[in-house]
Amino acid sequence: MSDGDLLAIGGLFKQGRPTALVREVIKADFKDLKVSSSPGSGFDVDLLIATGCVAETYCPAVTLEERMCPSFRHAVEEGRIRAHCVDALSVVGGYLASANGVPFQPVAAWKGSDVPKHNPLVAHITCPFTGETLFATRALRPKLALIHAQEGDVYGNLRHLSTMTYADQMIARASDFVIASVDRIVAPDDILSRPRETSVPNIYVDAIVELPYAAHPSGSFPHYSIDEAYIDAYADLAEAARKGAPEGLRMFLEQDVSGCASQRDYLSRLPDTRLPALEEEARNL
Amino acid sequence: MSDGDLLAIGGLFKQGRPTALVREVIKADFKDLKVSSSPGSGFDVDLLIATGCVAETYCPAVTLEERMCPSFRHAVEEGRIRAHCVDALSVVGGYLASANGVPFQPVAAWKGSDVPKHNPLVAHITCPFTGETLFATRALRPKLALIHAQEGDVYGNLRHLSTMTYADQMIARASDFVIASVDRIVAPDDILSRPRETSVPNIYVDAIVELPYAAHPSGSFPHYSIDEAYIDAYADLAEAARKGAPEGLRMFLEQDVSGCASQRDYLSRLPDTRLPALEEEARNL
Amino acid sequence: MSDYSIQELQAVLLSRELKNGELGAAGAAAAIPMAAILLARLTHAPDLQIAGEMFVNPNPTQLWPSMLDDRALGACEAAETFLELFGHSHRGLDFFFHNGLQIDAHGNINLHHIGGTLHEPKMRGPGAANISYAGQSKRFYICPTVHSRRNFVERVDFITSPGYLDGPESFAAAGMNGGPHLCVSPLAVLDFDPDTLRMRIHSVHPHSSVEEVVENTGFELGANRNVHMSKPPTRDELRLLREIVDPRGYLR
Amino acid sequence: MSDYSIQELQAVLLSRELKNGELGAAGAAAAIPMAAILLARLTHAPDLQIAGEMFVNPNPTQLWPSMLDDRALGACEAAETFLELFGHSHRGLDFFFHNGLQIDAHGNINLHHIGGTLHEPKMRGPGAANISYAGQSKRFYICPTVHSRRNFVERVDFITSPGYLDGPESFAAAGMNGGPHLCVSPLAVLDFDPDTLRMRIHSVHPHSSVEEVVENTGFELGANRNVHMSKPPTRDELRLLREIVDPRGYLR
Repeated sequence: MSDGDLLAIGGLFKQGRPTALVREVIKADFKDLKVSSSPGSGFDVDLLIATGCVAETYCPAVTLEERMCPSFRHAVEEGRIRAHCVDALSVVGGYLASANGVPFQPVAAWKGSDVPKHNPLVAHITCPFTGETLFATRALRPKLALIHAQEGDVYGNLRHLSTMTYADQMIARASDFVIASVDRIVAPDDILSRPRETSVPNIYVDAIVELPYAAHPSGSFPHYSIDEAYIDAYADLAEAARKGAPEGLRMFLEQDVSGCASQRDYLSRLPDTRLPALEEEARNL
Repeated sequence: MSDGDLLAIGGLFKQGRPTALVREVIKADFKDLKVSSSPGSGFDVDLLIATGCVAETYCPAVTLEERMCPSFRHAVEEGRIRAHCVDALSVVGGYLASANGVPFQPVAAWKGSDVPKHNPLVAHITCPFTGETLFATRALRPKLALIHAQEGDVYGNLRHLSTMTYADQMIARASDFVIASVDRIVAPDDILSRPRETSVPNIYVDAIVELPYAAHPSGSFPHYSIDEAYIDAYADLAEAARKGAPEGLRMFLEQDVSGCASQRDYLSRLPDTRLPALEEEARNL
Repeated sequence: MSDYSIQELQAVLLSRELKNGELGAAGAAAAIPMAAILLARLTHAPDLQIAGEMFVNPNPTQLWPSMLDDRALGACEAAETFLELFGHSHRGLDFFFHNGLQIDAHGNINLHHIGGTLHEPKMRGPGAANISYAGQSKRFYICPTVHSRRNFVERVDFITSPGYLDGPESFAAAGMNGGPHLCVSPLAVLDFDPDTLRMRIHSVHPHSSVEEVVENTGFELGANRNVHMSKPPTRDELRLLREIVDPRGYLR
Repeated sequence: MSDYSIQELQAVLLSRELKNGELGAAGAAAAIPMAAILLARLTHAPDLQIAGEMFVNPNPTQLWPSMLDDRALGACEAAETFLELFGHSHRGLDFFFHNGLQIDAHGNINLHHIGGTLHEPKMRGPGAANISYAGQSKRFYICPTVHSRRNFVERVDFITSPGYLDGPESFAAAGMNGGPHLCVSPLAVLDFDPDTLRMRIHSVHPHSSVEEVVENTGFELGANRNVHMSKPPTRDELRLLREIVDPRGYLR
């Protein structure tokens, strides 16, 4: 990946996000990245924006759900990033077109919304069969996709154990290069014993890495739940930065991102009880 | 379903075909049906043609693989049916468009082949982004789809246990009405315990029926393998009919289709050792 | 005095709207709608189907703030992905739920920006993951957790998810069907005048009044001669809501 | 005299063509190609990937007549569907295999009809499930089980899967790349003259002769000064083929 390329992030909102890999992208100091995701994103996209490596977002929703993403909001309001006006069907349609190997995907929705009027991914098209006018959404081909799954083998076969798997398989098929983090590497024979459960075959995965709590602070079900406290603490600092007090956020980014040489460093900064509590919560759902 | 409607059949070649349901369609005496399938079909489509209820096929390949489908060949050569010149991408693209809720699917392949020149499902279209000329394939919306899965619950949640699941989920999503046969009904709690293994959710299935060996003579892995002997015996009779001796085929159709009031009747006509041997073969793969 | 919370009342009022055999869903940040769906399934609509958001018929053991992560699902009948959601978004559902930074007199929803322009906004909102269920579904419900002159405005600054646009003519001109059926706010149930497709008071919650609703609404509410009081939760509804749907009291 | 069958020889010759790290597949009725792939994986190409036909890296315990049912798969790394096949068919594979009712001088494949027209054929063929791997893949191999004047014709009656069309000009005009690399028939290995893109004899199988090949080919074969004898299976190749790939002797 180079400066200015499109980066796609797997997962959805606060679940299954390859956050450890996102921190590595931040540390690699890329500039002017374009960022996409499944249609729902939040913490990690906000973190990327807070560190200044993002120029454009193709994210339908950027939100922490109970509250807004402060760095996203701040950067858009100050004109530092271009938050393209896109929605689920244009982004998913874009991945689908790319995965399918075609240059666009037809969309026959969006009546009445202002979103398609401003959406740079869409154009009008006429159906050659019915004559109706509908939309086309442009194929989205991320240069690099980061994906998180619960399990995988050394060949890169991924297995999601969560109920929802979002757009991860589609993003993997749509992208030039795919790096996956997994909570644990399993034996190839384990993958062979249940082929229908492989959620992303190795033919779409270029590199795989086992990293403990690689999704933290997002959840990786059924292994560990969402660290709402961590996300909230970040959001408080980012909100303070938006309101003119950037010091806390700067220190957070130094300590939790640039200052962590390894995932072990990163995890060691969490309160001792945190990870067991997140595992406990996931077990009890 | 009415005379002239499009019927879609799940499975692929000699596997996962809802053959018992196909025999019921034959007994219901529809006329002038249009038939589609996953891109690979054989015995059941040939049977439908042999009984005279088919006017048009939208089947890329109609073959028994080691030999041709005699009734298909005979009917096309005599001009009794229209075998539309379609391929996998036009049919799969048609199901995909219908499942997606859009009127067509772009296709950017087919260079050099004569198939798209004769394919009634396709038209040219220009990409509004790249300016390139490519193809559009028309949404295919079957009136009735017949699907076979190994397991399902009373609500119609289906679970395929075979490795390949062809286009079954897509056909179910693309069709107006879906009837599924399963080898066994499982408890709803069994489905709830493994949601990611539900291959076709009940929201796409209108009716489900448990029928022993509902896929026979096609295979339903891992429960029972393909009855090549049965298919061969049929093909010999159909080939004789093509060559001017229709009596054997007529008797076969009477005895194995119209003369069978129930699946039990049908199965009782098989040699006693047949089904155990097919189960044994499936177990030993 | 009431022995139920406002959010519980909203959930109960919405639950009564859902019919047995229908199929619908709620999106992110949707505790009230999810409670409504689950309660309806326990009362009059046992065969209600919950689908369209990448899971089929979840059975959560408690409410969570979001419906869009595994915490809130419990055992499901099936898992889907954004591929299937793409299809659902075109075919639409029987019902869906929306909320917004701004809600206007015609039920349009804004989640993109307030003030300024889209790319030079005074305030930038989160955007919306999926804008298509509003326009493609048979009907939707608006269920804000705030009812004030700030979020109930005459015209949204940006139509993220469309309601009745500028009324019957523009709605028809856009080729639309469905639209918002009711808005169940913390103060009242608002419906839409069939002639103007503008919001009017359908019923006022027991703890509120017509005056309070008018006072807190930033546009002129259509006249409706039949304003009555919103029917509070029955003992049974409240019991099921608290014992089974929301045992942790998220809505309290 | 040979201690291997013709089909075994075809499988071995094809296996030597496949390179480590490549990704490819075979379709229905493809025992010879599948044997070639599996043998290559056991010899010089351990990281060969088998994908594109709804399964990823199968491990069959024996050969079967078809590759497109579960019998022939054994344990796989992943299962796919026609959705993913749609994408593979556009991106193409590193290699694929084709056979046909007719094969012509430029490597075009016909599975639709012989004689008459498409809808009034003298003989109707089975059609083809997927015609796109020929045009989209980096290269493909033609591996017929018969070599006669009946199936090796100057020009196919219908191009189901394209080879080099009518030669370099028409191939370029159609915007095509890739194309048939070799035809490994029961009598010989045929390659394509780079100038004309017509088939010529590359090597003749030990049990055959240039004369027999010419006699059984319904078109004029291009000249090739370097015709040699196809290299028979080594002891090791034959052992692996018979002990591991095809223990039931399907190819014998």
